[in-house]
Amino acid sequence: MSDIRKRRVKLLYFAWVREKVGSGSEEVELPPQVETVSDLIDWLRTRGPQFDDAFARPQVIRTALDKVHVKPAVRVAGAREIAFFPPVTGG
Amino acid sequence: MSDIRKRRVKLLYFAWVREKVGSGSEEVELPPQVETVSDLIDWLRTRGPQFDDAFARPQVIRTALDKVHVKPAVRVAGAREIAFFPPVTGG
Amino acid sequence: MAARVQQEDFDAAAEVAALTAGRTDIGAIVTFTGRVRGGEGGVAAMTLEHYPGMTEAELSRIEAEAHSRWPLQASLIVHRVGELKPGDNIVLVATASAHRQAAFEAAGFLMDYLKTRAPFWKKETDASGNAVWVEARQSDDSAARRWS
Amino acid sequence: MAARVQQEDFDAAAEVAALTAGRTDIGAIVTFTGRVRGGEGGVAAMTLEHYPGMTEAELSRIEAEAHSRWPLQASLIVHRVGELKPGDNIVLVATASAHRQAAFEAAGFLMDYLKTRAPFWKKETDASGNAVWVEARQSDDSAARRWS
Repeated sequence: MSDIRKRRVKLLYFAWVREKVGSGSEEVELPPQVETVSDLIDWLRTRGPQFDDAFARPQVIRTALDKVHVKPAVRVAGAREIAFFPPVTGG
Repeated sequence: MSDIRKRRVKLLYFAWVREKVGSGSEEVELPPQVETVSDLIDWLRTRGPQFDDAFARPQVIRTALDKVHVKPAVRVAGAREIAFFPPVTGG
Repeated sequence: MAARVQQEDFDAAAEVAALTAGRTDIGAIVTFTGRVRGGEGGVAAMTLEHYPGMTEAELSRIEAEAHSRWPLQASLIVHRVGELKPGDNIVLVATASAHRQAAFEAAGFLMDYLKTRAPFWKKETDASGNAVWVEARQSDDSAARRWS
Repeated sequence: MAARVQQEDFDAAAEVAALTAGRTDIGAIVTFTGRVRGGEGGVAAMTLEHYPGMTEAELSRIEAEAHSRWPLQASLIVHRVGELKPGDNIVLVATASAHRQAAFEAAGFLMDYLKTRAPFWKKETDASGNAVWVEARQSDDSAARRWS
Protein backbone atom coordinates (compact mmCIF):
# COMPACT_ATOMS: atom_id res chain seq x y z
CA MET A 1 0.00 0.00 0.00
CA SER A 2 2.67 2.50 0.98
CA ASP A 3 4.71 1.54 -2.10
CA ILE A 4 1.78 2.29 -4.40
CA ARG A 5 1.09 5.65 -2.73
CA LYS A 6 4.68 6.69 -3.38
CA ARG A 7 4.27 6.06 -7.10
CA ARG A 8 1.45 8.62 -7.38
CA VAL A 9 2.86 11.92 -8.64
CA LYS A 10 1.62 15.25 -9.84
CA LEU A 11 2.84 16.14 -13.33
CA LEU A 12 3.04 19.78 -14.40
CA TYR A 13 3.49 21.14 -17.94
CA PHE A 14 4.48 24.69 -18.88
CA ALA A 15 4.68 26.93 -21.96
CA TRP A 16 4.54 25.03 -25.29
CA VAL A 17 4.78 21.67 -23.49
CA ARG A 18 1.52 22.58 -21.73
CA GLU A 19 -0.05 23.73 -25.00
CA LYS A 20 0.92 20.54 -26.84
CA VAL A 21 -0.14 18.24 -24.00
CA GLY A 22 -3.38 20.19 -23.75
CA SER A 23 -3.33 20.43 -19.96
CA GLY A 24 -1.29 22.17 -17.25
CA SER A 25 -1.31 19.37 -14.68
CA GLU A 26 -2.50 15.86 -13.90
CA GLU A 27 -2.06 13.14 -11.28
CA VAL A 28 -0.64 9.82 -12.49
CA GLU A 29 0.43 6.45 -11.15
CA LEU A 30 3.94 5.72 -12.39
CA PRO A 31 4.34 2.23 -13.93
CA PRO A 32 7.08 0.00 -12.48
CA GLN A 33 9.47 0.38 -15.43
CA VAL A 34 9.79 4.18 -14.88
CA GLU A 35 12.96 4.72 -12.84
CA THR A 36 14.48 7.92 -14.24
CA VAL A 37 13.26 11.19 -15.74
CA SER A 38 14.25 9.79 -19.11
CA ASP A 39 12.13 6.67 -18.53
CA LEU A 40 9.22 8.85 -17.53
CA ILE A 41 9.44 10.83 -20.77
CA ASP A 42 9.55 7.58 -22.77
CA TRP A 43 6.43 6.35 -20.98
CA LEU A 44 4.58 9.67 -21.38
CA ARG A 45 5.11 9.50 -25.16
CA THR A 46 3.15 6.24 -25.26
CA ARG A 47 0.10 7.95 -23.76
CA GLY A 48 -1.22 9.51 -26.98
CA PRO A 49 -0.27 11.61 -30.02
CA GLN A 50 -0.35 14.92 -28.10
CA PHE A 51 2.23 13.52 -25.61
CA ASP A 52 4.29 11.99 -28.40
CA ASP A 53 4.37 15.41 -30.08
CA ALA A 54 5.12 17.39 -26.90
CA PHE A 55 8.06 15.15 -25.95
CA ALA A 56 9.26 14.40 -29.51
CA ARG A 57 12.55 16.26 -28.90
CA PRO A 58 13.65 15.26 -25.38
CA GLN A 59 16.81 17.41 -25.72
CA VAL A 60 14.68 20.59 -25.49
CA ILE A 61 12.65 19.37 -22.52
CA ARG A 62 13.73 20.53 -19.06
CA THR A 63 12.59 18.78 -15.89
CA ALA A 64 12.18 19.79 -12.23
CA LEU A 65 11.61 17.31 -9.36
CA ASP A 66 9.83 18.98 -6.47
CA LYS A 67 10.78 22.41 -7.88
CA VAL A 68 14.50 21.68 -8.39
CA HIS A 69 16.16 21.40 -11.84
CA VAL A 70 17.33 17.83 -12.59
CA LYS A 71 19.06 15.98 -15.44
CA PRO A 72 17.30 13.19 -17.44
CA ALA A 73 19.32 10.46 -15.68
CA VAL A 74 18.03 11.40 -12.22
CA ARG A 75 15.73 8.84 -10.52
CA VAL A 76 12.17 9.96 -9.89
CA ALA A 77 11.52 7.77 -6.82
CA GLY A 78 10.13 9.83 -3.93
CA ALA A 79 9.21 12.90 -6.00
CA ARG A 80 5.72 14.29 -5.41
CA GLU A 81 5.73 16.86 -8.21
CA ILE A 82 7.47 16.53 -11.59
CA ALA A 83 7.41 19.44 -14.02
CA PHE A 84 8.27 19.50 -17.74
CA PHE A 85 8.99 22.68 -19.68
CA PRO A 86 11.09 24.22 -22.47
CA PRO A 87 14.41 25.98 -21.75
CA VAL A 88 13.54 29.09 -19.71
CA THR A 89 13.36 32.55 -21.31
CA GLY A 90 12.76 35.04 -18.51
CA GLY A 91 14.67 38.21 -17.64
CA MET B 1 56.21 90.59 -28.97
CA SER B 2 53.93 87.76 -30.16
CA ASP B 3 56.54 85.24 -28.97
CA ILE B 4 56.50 86.73 -25.49
CA ARG B 5 52.67 86.75 -25.35
CA LYS B 6 52.60 83.04 -26.22
CA ARG B 7 54.82 82.26 -23.23
CA ARG B 8 52.29 83.70 -20.76
CA VAL B 9 50.24 80.89 -19.29
CA LYS B 10 47.72 80.39 -16.54
CA LEU B 11 48.77 77.75 -14.01
CA LEU B 12 46.14 75.92 -11.96
CA TYR B 13 46.70 73.76 -8.87
CA PHE B 14 44.21 71.32 -7.36
CA ALA B 15 43.76 69.24 -4.17
CA TRP B 16 46.96 68.84 -2.14
CA VAL B 17 49.06 70.45 -4.87
CA ARG B 18 46.93 73.58 -4.38
CA GLU B 19 47.25 73.37 -0.58
CA LYS B 20 51.04 72.98 -0.70
CA VAL B 21 51.55 75.73 -3.30
CA GLY B 22 49.23 77.95 -1.24
CA SER B 23 47.23 79.16 -4.24
CA GLY B 24 44.77 77.79 -6.77
CA SER B 25 45.97 79.71 -9.80
CA GLU B 26 48.45 82.23 -11.09
CA GLU B 27 49.67 83.74 -14.37
CA VAL B 28 53.34 83.24 -15.21
CA GLU B 29 55.81 83.98 -17.99
CA LEU B 30 57.55 80.75 -18.95
CA PRO B 31 61.37 81.09 -19.11
CA PRO B 32 63.05 80.03 -22.40
CA GLN B 33 64.46 76.75 -21.05
CA VAL B 34 60.93 75.35 -20.31
CA GLU B 35 59.99 73.17 -23.28
CA THR B 36 58.11 70.23 -21.76
CA VAL B 37 55.78 69.60 -18.82
CA SER B 38 58.75 68.01 -17.08
CA ASP B 39 60.88 71.15 -17.64
CA LEU B 40 58.04 73.27 -16.26
CA ILE B 41 57.89 71.21 -13.06
CA ASP B 42 61.68 71.51 -12.66
CA TRP B 43 61.44 75.28 -13.04
CA LEU B 44 58.45 75.59 -10.67
CA ARG B 45 60.45 73.80 -7.96
CA THR B 46 63.06 76.62 -8.07
CA ARG B 47 60.40 79.21 -7.22
CA GLY B 48 60.37 78.63 -3.45
CA PRO B 49 60.12 75.98 -0.73
CA GLN B 50 56.34 75.57 -1.08
CA PHE B 51 56.76 74.75 -4.79
CA ASP B 52 59.73 72.49 -4.08
CA ASP B 53 57.57 70.62 -1.55
CA ALA B 54 54.45 70.43 -3.78
CA PHE B 55 56.42 69.01 -6.73
CA ALA B 56 58.93 66.93 -4.72
CA ARG B 57 57.51 63.67 -6.14
CA PRO B 58 56.88 64.36 -9.85
CA GLN B 59 55.67 60.75 -10.34
CA VAL B 60 52.48 61.55 -8.38
CA ILE B 61 51.80 64.81 -10.22
CA ARG B 62 49.33 64.72 -13.11
CA THR B 63 49.16 67.47 -15.72
CA ALA B 64 46.50 68.80 -18.10
CA LEU B 65 47.22 71.20 -20.99
CA ASP B 66 44.12 73.18 -21.87
CA LYS B 67 41.95 70.65 -20.01
CA VAL B 68 43.40 67.51 -21.63
CA HIS B 69 45.52 64.94 -19.76
CA VAL B 70 49.17 64.91 -20.97
CA LYS B 71 52.38 63.02 -20.15
CA PRO B 72 55.47 64.79 -18.68
CA ALA B 73 57.34 64.64 -22.02
CA VAL B 74 54.70 66.68 -23.86
CA ARG B 75 55.75 70.17 -25.02
CA VAL B 76 53.94 73.09 -23.42
CA ALA B 77 54.30 75.52 -26.36
CA GLY B 78 50.93 77.02 -27.30
CA ALA B 79 49.09 76.00 -24.12
CA ARG B 80 47.09 78.74 -22.42
CA GLU B 81 46.17 76.85 -19.27
CA ILE B 82 48.31 74.25 -17.51
CA ALA B 83 46.91 72.40 -14.48
CA PHE B 84 48.76 70.29 -11.90
CA PHE B 85 47.03 67.83 -9.58
CA PRO B 86 47.34 64.48 -7.80
CA PRO B 87 45.96 61.26 -9.35
CA VAL B 88 42.18 61.65 -9.48
CA THR B 89 39.92 60.02 -6.87
CA GLY B 90 36.32 60.68 -7.95
CA GLY B 91 33.47 58.24 -8.43
CA MET C 1 17.74 39.55 0.21
CA ALA C 2 14.35 39.29 -1.41
CA ALA C 3 12.82 37.82 -4.57
CA ARG C 4 9.28 38.49 -5.76
CA VAL C 5 7.10 37.55 -8.71
CA GLN C 6 4.16 39.82 -9.47
CA GLN C 7 1.76 40.94 -12.19
CA GLU C 8 1.78 44.63 -11.23
CA ASP C 9 4.51 47.06 -12.27
CA PHE C 10 7.35 47.93 -9.89
CA ASP C 11 8.83 51.28 -8.93
CA ALA C 12 12.59 50.75 -9.21
CA ALA C 13 13.34 53.92 -7.22
CA ALA C 14 11.06 53.00 -4.32
CA GLU C 15 12.44 49.44 -4.28
CA VAL C 16 16.04 50.68 -4.11
CA ALA C 17 15.15 53.30 -1.50
CA ALA C 18 13.58 50.60 0.70
CA LEU C 19 16.62 48.37 0.17
CA THR C 20 19.12 50.97 1.34
CA ALA C 21 17.07 53.12 3.74
CA GLY C 22 18.98 54.36 6.78
CA ARG C 23 22.18 52.53 5.83
CA THR C 24 25.49 54.35 5.56
CA ASP C 25 27.67 51.26 5.00
CA ILE C 26 26.69 50.95 1.33
CA GLY C 27 29.14 52.45 -1.15
CA ALA C 28 27.77 51.08 -4.42
CA ILE C 29 24.34 50.23 -5.78
CA VAL C 30 23.81 48.65 -9.19
CA THR C 31 20.38 48.19 -10.74
CA PHE C 32 19.34 46.37 -13.87
CA THR C 33 15.93 46.97 -15.39
CA GLY C 34 14.72 44.84 -18.29
CA ARG C 35 11.91 46.13 -20.50
CA VAL C 36 9.75 44.89 -23.35
CA ARG C 37 11.16 46.20 -26.64
CA GLY C 38 8.74 47.28 -29.33
CA GLY C 39 9.29 48.96 -32.69
CA GLU C 40 11.45 47.44 -35.42
CA GLY C 41 12.54 43.95 -34.40
CA GLY C 42 10.45 44.31 -31.27
CA VAL C 43 7.08 42.92 -30.28
CA ALA C 44 3.47 44.14 -30.10
CA ALA C 45 2.74 42.27 -26.87
CA MET C 46 4.26 39.67 -24.58
CA THR C 47 2.89 37.14 -22.11
CA LEU C 48 5.08 35.84 -19.33
CA GLU C 49 4.24 32.45 -17.82
CA HIS C 50 6.02 31.00 -14.79
CA TYR C 51 6.05 28.02 -12.42
CA PRO C 52 4.58 29.35 -9.16
CA GLY C 53 6.51 28.09 -6.17
CA MET C 54 9.54 26.96 -8.11
CA THR C 55 10.18 30.46 -9.47
CA GLU C 56 10.44 32.01 -6.02
CA ALA C 57 12.53 29.08 -4.76
CA GLU C 58 14.91 29.29 -7.74
CA LEU C 59 15.27 33.08 -7.47
CA SER C 60 16.10 32.70 -3.77
CA ARG C 61 18.69 30.02 -4.55
CA ILE C 62 20.29 32.28 -7.20
CA GLU C 63 20.31 35.20 -4.77
CA ALA C 64 21.86 33.09 -2.00
CA GLU C 65 24.54 31.96 -4.46
CA ALA C 66 25.33 35.62 -5.27
CA HIS C 67 25.65 36.42 -1.56
CA SER C 68 28.03 33.48 -1.09
CA ARG C 69 30.25 34.76 -3.93
CA TRP C 70 30.31 38.53 -3.24
CA PRO C 71 30.15 40.64 -0.06
CA LEU C 72 26.68 42.08 -0.64
CA GLN C 73 24.82 44.17 1.91
CA ALA C 74 21.49 43.89 0.14
CA SER C 75 19.92 42.53 -3.01
CA LEU C 76 16.54 42.35 -4.69
CA ILE C 77 14.92 40.57 -7.60
CA VAL C 78 11.44 41.52 -8.84
CA HIS C 79 10.07 39.77 -11.94
CA ARG C 80 6.73 40.42 -13.57
CA VAL C 81 4.40 37.85 -15.14
CA GLY C 82 1.25 38.14 -17.25
CA GLU C 83 0.49 40.47 -20.17
CA LEU C 84 3.07 43.12 -21.00
CA LYS C 85 3.35 45.80 -23.70
CA PRO C 86 6.35 47.49 -25.35
CA GLY C 87 8.04 49.83 -22.86
CA ASP C 88 6.73 47.88 -19.85
CA ASN C 89 9.14 46.78 -17.15
CA ILE C 90 9.88 43.03 -16.98
CA VAL C 91 12.54 42.59 -14.34
CA LEU C 92 14.46 44.53 -11.70
CA VAL C 93 17.68 43.36 -10.13
CA ALA C 94 19.44 45.49 -7.51
CA THR C 95 22.67 44.84 -5.60
CA ALA C 96 24.31 46.90 -2.85
CA SER C 97 27.87 46.50 -1.60
CA ALA C 98 30.69 48.46 -0.03
CA HIS C 99 32.55 48.47 -3.36
CA ARG C 100 31.53 48.86 -6.98
CA GLN C 101 33.10 45.71 -8.42
CA ALA C 102 31.09 43.39 -6.15
CA ALA C 103 27.84 45.25 -6.92
CA PHE C 104 28.47 45.17 -10.69
CA GLU C 105 29.53 41.53 -10.83
CA ALA C 106 26.72 40.30 -8.58
CA ALA C 107 24.08 42.14 -10.64
CA GLY C 108 25.46 40.63 -13.85
CA PHE C 109 25.56 37.18 -12.25
CA LEU C 110 21.96 37.46 -11.00
CA MET C 111 20.72 38.37 -14.48
CA ASP C 112 22.75 35.66 -16.23
CA TYR C 113 21.56 32.98 -13.80
CA LEU C 114 17.99 34.21 -13.78
CA LYS C 115 17.93 34.02 -17.60
CA THR C 116 19.06 30.38 -17.64
CA ARG C 117 17.55 28.95 -14.42
CA ALA C 118 14.42 30.82 -13.28
CA PRO C 119 11.29 29.11 -14.73
CA PHE C 120 9.79 31.92 -16.81
CA TRP C 121 8.65 31.60 -20.43
CA LYS C 122 7.91 34.43 -22.83
CA LYS C 123 5.32 34.25 -25.57
CA GLU C 124 5.61 37.14 -28.00
CA THR C 125 2.93 38.48 -30.32
CA ASP C 126 4.11 40.39 -33.38
CA ALA C 127 2.32 43.23 -35.21
CA SER C 128 0.36 40.72 -37.36
CA GLY C 129 -0.98 38.94 -34.30
CA ASN C 130 1.22 35.85 -34.61
CA ALA C 131 2.16 34.49 -31.19
CA VAL C 132 5.34 32.44 -30.71
CA TRP C 133 7.18 31.09 -27.71
CA VAL C 134 10.58 32.77 -27.43
CA GLU C 135 13.44 30.32 -27.95
CA ALA C 136 16.25 30.22 -25.41
CA ARG C 137 19.43 31.79 -26.72
CA GLN C 138 22.82 30.09 -26.83
CA SER C 139 24.37 33.41 -25.78
CA ASP C 140 22.47 33.29 -22.48
CA ASP C 141 23.91 29.87 -21.71
CA SER C 142 27.45 31.02 -22.44
CA ALA C 143 26.90 34.18 -20.38
CA ALA C 144 25.87 32.03 -17.41
CA ARG C 145 28.80 29.64 -17.89
CA ARG C 146 31.38 32.40 -17.32
CA TRP C 147 30.46 32.32 -13.62
CA SER C 148 31.00 28.57 -13.12
CA MET D 1 24.24 61.50 -23.77
CA ALA D 2 24.72 63.96 -20.91
CA ALA D 3 27.29 64.63 -18.19
CA ARG D 4 26.73 67.03 -15.29
CA VAL D 5 28.62 68.20 -12.23
CA GLN D 6 26.56 69.66 -9.39
CA GLN D 7 26.52 70.37 -5.65
CA GLU D 8 22.89 69.38 -5.11
CA ASP D 9 21.70 65.79 -4.72
CA PHE D 10 20.24 63.89 -7.67
CA ASP D 11 17.09 61.78 -7.96
CA ALA D 12 18.26 58.62 -9.73
CA ALA D 13 14.69 57.56 -10.55
CA ALA D 14 13.76 60.89 -12.11
CA GLU D 15 17.02 60.97 -14.07
CA VAL D 16 16.42 57.49 -15.49
CA ALA D 17 12.76 58.28 -16.22
CA ALA D 18 13.81 61.38 -18.19
CA LEU D 19 16.46 59.34 -20.03
CA THR D 20 14.04 56.68 -21.23
CA ALA D 21 10.70 58.55 -21.40
CA GLY D 22 8.48 57.54 -24.30
CA ARG D 23 11.00 55.07 -25.71
CA THR D 24 10.07 51.48 -26.45
CA ASP D 25 13.33 50.49 -28.15
CA ILE D 26 15.22 50.14 -24.86
CA GLY D 27 15.48 46.59 -23.50
CA ALA D 28 18.03 47.09 -20.72
CA ILE D 29 18.88 49.87 -18.28
CA VAL D 30 21.80 49.66 -15.87
CA THR D 31 22.41 52.24 -13.16
CA PHE D 32 25.33 52.65 -10.80
CA THR D 33 25.00 54.86 -7.73
CA GLY D 34 28.06 55.60 -5.60
CA ARG D 35 27.57 56.76 -2.01
CA VAL D 36 29.68 58.06 0.89
CA ARG D 37 30.33 55.20 3.31
CA GLY D 38 30.29 55.94 7.03
CA GLY D 39 30.54 53.67 10.06
CA GLU D 40 33.48 51.36 10.66
CA GLY D 41 36.20 52.00 8.09
CA GLY D 42 34.05 54.79 6.71
CA VAL D 43 34.27 58.55 7.03
CA ALA D 44 32.57 61.31 9.04
CA ALA D 45 32.55 63.77 6.14
CA MET D 46 33.92 64.19 2.63
CA THR D 47 34.72 67.14 0.41
CA LEU D 48 34.86 66.72 -3.34
CA GLU D 49 36.93 69.18 -5.35
CA HIS D 50 37.04 69.23 -9.15
CA TYR D 51 38.50 71.11 -12.12
CA PRO D 52 35.57 73.09 -13.56
CA GLY D 53 35.54 72.96 -17.34
CA MET D 54 37.91 70.02 -17.62
CA THR D 55 35.61 67.76 -15.60
CA GLU D 56 32.67 68.24 -17.94
CA ALA D 57 34.93 67.92 -21.00
CA GLU D 58 36.52 64.71 -19.69
CA LEU D 59 33.17 63.15 -18.71
CA SER D 60 31.84 63.91 -22.21
CA ARG D 61 34.94 62.32 -23.79
CA ILE D 62 34.48 59.20 -21.62
CA GLU D 63 30.80 59.03 -22.52
CA ALA D 64 31.54 59.43 -26.26
CA GLU D 65 34.11 56.62 -25.97
CA ALA D 66 31.44 54.35 -24.39
CA HIS D 67 29.02 55.14 -27.24
CA SER D 68 31.71 54.27 -29.80
CA ARG D 69 32.30 50.89 -28.14
CA TRP D 70 28.72 49.76 -27.37
CA PRO D 71 25.35 50.29 -29.09
CA LEU D 72 23.83 52.58 -26.44
CA GLN D 73 20.52 54.35 -26.85
CA ALA D 74 21.08 56.70 -23.94
CA SER D 75 23.55 57.41 -21.16
CA LEU D 76 23.98 59.80 -18.27
CA ILE D 77 26.67 60.77 -15.78
CA VAL D 78 25.91 63.00 -12.78
CA HIS D 79 28.70 63.68 -10.27
CA ARG D 80 28.40 65.76 -7.12
CA VAL D 81 31.02 68.11 -5.65
CA GLY D 82 31.28 69.98 -2.35
CA GLU D 83 30.56 68.77 1.18
CA LEU D 84 29.05 65.29 1.55
CA LYS D 85 28.07 63.13 4.54
CA PRO D 86 27.83 59.35 5.04
CA GLY D 87 24.89 57.97 3.06
CA ASP D 88 24.94 60.87 0.58
CA ASN D 89 24.97 60.14 -3.13
CA ILE D 90 28.25 60.89 -4.95
CA VAL D 91 27.78 59.70 -8.52
CA LEU D 92 25.14 58.29 -10.85
CA VAL D 93 25.89 56.49 -14.09
CA ALA D 94 23.06 55.15 -16.26
CA THR D 95 23.20 53.30 -19.57
CA ALA D 96 20.37 52.13 -21.81
CA SER D 97 20.65 49.64 -24.66
CA ALA D 98 18.63 47.06 -26.57
CA HIS D 99 20.51 44.25 -24.77
CA ARG D 100 21.75 43.71 -21.25
CA GLN D 101 25.39 42.95 -21.98
CA ALA D 102 26.01 46.31 -23.66
CA ALA D 103 24.27 48.19 -20.84
CA PHE D 104 26.24 46.33 -18.14
CA GLU D 105 29.62 46.65 -19.85
CA ALA D 106 29.17 50.31 -20.74
CA ALA D 107 28.17 51.21 -17.16
CA GLY D 108 31.23 49.39 -15.79
CA PHE D 109 33.44 51.10 -18.36
CA LEU D 110 32.06 54.56 -17.52
CA MET D 111 32.73 54.05 -13.81
CA ASP D 112 36.24 52.64 -14.36
CA TYR D 113 37.21 55.47 -16.70
CA LEU D 114 35.59 58.13 -14.55
CA LYS D 115 37.56 56.87 -11.54
CA THR D 116 40.91 57.17 -13.34
CA ARG D 117 40.38 60.13 -15.71
CA ALA D 118 37.76 62.62 -14.45
CA PRO D 119 39.44 65.39 -12.41
CA PHE D 120 37.76 64.93 -9.01
CA TRP D 121 39.59 64.73 -5.68
CA LYS D 122 38.18 63.51 -2.38
CA LYS D 123 39.25 64.85 1.00
CA GLU D 124 37.95 62.69 3.84
CA THR D 125 37.48 63.69 7.46
CA ASP D 126 37.49 60.88 10.03
CA ALA D 127 35.60 60.77 13.35
CA SER D 128 38.50 62.56 15.14
CA GLY D 129 38.36 65.43 12.68
CA ASN D 130 41.52 64.52 10.77
CA ALA D 131 41.23 65.44 7.11
CA VAL D 132 43.26 63.60 4.48
CA TRP D 133 43.27 63.55 0.69
CA VAL D 134 42.23 60.13 -0.56
CA GLU D 135 45.04 58.33 -2.39
CA ALA D 136 44.34 56.86 -5.82
CA ARG D 137 44.10 53.09 -5.74
CA GLN D 138 46.14 50.74 -7.88
CA SER D 139 43.02 48.59 -8.28
CA ASP D 140 41.25 51.47 -10.05
CA ASP D 141 44.07 51.70 -12.59
CA SER D 142 43.96 47.98 -13.28
CA ALA D 143 40.15 48.08 -13.54
CA ALA D 144 40.45 50.80 -16.21
CA ARG D 145 43.19 48.93 -18.08
CA ARG D 146 40.93 45.96 -18.76
CA TRP D 147 39.09 48.09 -21.34
CA SER D 148 42.21 49.12 -23.30
